Amino acid sequence: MTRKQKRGVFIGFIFAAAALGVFAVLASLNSAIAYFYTPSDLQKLAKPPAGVIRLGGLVKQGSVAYPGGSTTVQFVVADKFAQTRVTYNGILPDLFREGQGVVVEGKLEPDGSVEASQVLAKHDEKYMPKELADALKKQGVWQEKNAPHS
Amino acid sequence: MKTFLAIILRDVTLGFRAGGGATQAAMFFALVSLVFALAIGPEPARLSALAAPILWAGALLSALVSLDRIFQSDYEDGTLDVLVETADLLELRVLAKAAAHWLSSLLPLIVAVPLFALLLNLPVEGYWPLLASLLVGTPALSLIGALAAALTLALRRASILVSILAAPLYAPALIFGVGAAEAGAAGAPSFVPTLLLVAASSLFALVFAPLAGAAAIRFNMS
Amino acid sequence: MNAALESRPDRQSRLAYRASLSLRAVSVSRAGRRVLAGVTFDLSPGEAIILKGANGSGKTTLLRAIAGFLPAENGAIEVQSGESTRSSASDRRACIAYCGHADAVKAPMTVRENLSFWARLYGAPERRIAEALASFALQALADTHAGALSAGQRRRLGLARLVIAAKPIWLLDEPTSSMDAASSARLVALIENHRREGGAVLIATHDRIEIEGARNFVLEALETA
Amino acid sequence: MIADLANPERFERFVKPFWLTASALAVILLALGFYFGLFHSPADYQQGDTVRIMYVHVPAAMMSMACYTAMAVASIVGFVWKHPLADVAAKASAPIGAVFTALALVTGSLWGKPMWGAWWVWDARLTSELILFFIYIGYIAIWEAVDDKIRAARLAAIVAIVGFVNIPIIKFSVDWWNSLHQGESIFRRGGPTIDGSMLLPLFLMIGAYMMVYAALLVPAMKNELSARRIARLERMGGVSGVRPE
Repeated sequence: MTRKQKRGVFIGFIFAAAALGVFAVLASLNSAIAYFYTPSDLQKLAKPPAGVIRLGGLVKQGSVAYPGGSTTVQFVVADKFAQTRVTYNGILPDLFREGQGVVVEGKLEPDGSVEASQVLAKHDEKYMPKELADALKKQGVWQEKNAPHS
Repeated sequence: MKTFLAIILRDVTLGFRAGGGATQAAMFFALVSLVFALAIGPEPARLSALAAPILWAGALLSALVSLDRIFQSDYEDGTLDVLVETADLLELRVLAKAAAHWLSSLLPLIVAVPLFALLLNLPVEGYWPLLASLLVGTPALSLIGALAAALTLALRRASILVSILAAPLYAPALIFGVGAAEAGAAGAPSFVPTLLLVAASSLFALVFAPLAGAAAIRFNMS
Repeated sequence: MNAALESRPDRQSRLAYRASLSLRAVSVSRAGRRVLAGVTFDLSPGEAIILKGANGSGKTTLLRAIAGFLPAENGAIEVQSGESTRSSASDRRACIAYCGHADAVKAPMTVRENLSFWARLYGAPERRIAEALASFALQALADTHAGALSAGQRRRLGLARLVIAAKPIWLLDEPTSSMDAASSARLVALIENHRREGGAVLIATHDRIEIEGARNFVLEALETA
Repeated sequence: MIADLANPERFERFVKPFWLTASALAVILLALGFYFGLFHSPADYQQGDTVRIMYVHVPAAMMSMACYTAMAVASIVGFVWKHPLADVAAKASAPIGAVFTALALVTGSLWGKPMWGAWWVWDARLTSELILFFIYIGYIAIWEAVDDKIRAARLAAIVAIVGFVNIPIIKFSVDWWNSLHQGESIFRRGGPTIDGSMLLPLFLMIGAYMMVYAALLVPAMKNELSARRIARLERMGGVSGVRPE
């Protein structure tokens, strides 16, 4: 092969590799590679993962409870199709509240609930003065759109 | 193609001869795994959860410590002059050197992975996903490493700089590699897509490492 | 060209083609400082030039610039072979064999393994390995690890690459360093043979080297600053 | 004309008006930005006063990527056209960009603790921004390690160009992966999701950071140009020519 032919083949090879790489990225983006599992993901797992997992979803309205008045808090993390119970003993972040997105880190118990070692609140990209939010709520045009950004 | 194979063959041969360092990379890998296991303690559940990340990190560190071998000795003894002089495409020479590094430093270590996985108590379901992610992802380590080595080949005591340059670019292969190994072990549906991202890391490295590495060598030879 | 080479059995015609080198007002900089300026000379087939000059005068820089490892800032470095003029670094290399300070010898490999690796790189036929061994009397050492060679023997092995490369223009940087008289004589004989075949040689050296009809050049500081 | 600017004095004379303007604007915008950000903007309906960290954090994160982009573009110019001014601009951008990156990471961390409940999480946005910081370090390190400044410029340019792949990853990480970090809130389809009263201090601070970059870049470039000239003068050795003996 002359040098020119070699260069041609090499450039073709480079483009093929790049195209394959882009294809691999696009193919993988179709299915979410998450920082966390959603409750439905957990249900779909063939085998419960060992060790620490992350679970993301919304804190179900009315599910937060402090059994025995202790610092231990129980709540339910839900997505559209499934929900998971979470137990946590520790300090909750400021943004934690019902209806808010959270990411919970902890161990999956045999009964399907999660024993959390850390609770992270997910903030959405909405920034609004408190007064405005209150006013909107009063006028009834407020919409709960705090679902985690997907 | 014949010269391409000749370079790989020579480098692999040199790697396995006395003082070649291929065995050193494997021993370093064993050492890293052992140190992690000792530090984490004997509790089987903790070890088995961390087995895949430890082995991936071990592979990455073994790659890092063996990088300065890729071009340094050829530069010092003048072989690189000959390699450049006879090259129709310097990019292919870089590719050959990276391939040789993978074959002599990383492949033996991947072969040894099942043994260390056993010592670290990796669950049986985790073996194939871990091996698959290592096979698909470690070429990125050699390719990016060859680029970092090419950038620093004219510097004495460059081994730390090589690591500083290579390590940030290793992040995707490591993150997705461990992710794929763990997803596979858990039987999660994200196994294949994550493995595709590992493959993408290697493929993109295959695109830019030879080009950038050849440019770096040209500048370093002048 | 390679085919033509293979078809000729006689050892005399190792060289498949001739080439001449010409430098026109070449200047070269390293690390932002101009090292060489206005270098002009020709090297025709059959010729030899011995280049002298103090340490740091730029002998190695000039040789590496001609070999295409570092770019000429100004001027033209051209290799003329047959009808074609080669001015780019990569085109020039097809006609040039460069032996630098370092021998390019791998210590863990035997002498023969070193030679056969080069033969692969240069696309040279197997028989040239034997020729290379013979030209520097290395036959007895063929299966010795290069790491066990003395400095002079290593140098000989390094220069045996010239026989393998079979390029018309040789650029030799301090070829006789750490060589004994007999080895130097062998090198001179090799150079003479190369010139008879139509090859050209440019040698940068401090040592005395007796080459018949060689032109002597000196690299020295220019007056103008 | 452009080549002449590689001379430090001429460079200084030429850019002085720009530098003075940028410095003055930086001071004014920073003062205004802090005033509005701290005293004259509302607390967020969810984050309360912690939202004010955004006015330091978001511009720092933007500039960490903008500096890198400037550095990569200058590197390409220096690589292709071999112009010393481009090399110097790329080199001078790196430490500024690294500081912006560190600032973004630190302020993000300060915000993350009360809001998310963690100083640091390994999600895609945070990880890729941290990698950006290490790429800056690598870039600076190779400049430090190579003595020959021309060669250093070419090698560092390779690092900068290869490392640029990280920039789109940072930018789109929140869209591609389920990250803990919130999504894009300014440059998004359908307009910003930030209330106007908060956008004003944010934009003031973004402008201020840009001016800070310009104001720091110019003296850094001038220093580098002078250092190069001194190095060149020190190295003034003989120029050799060839003559027949």
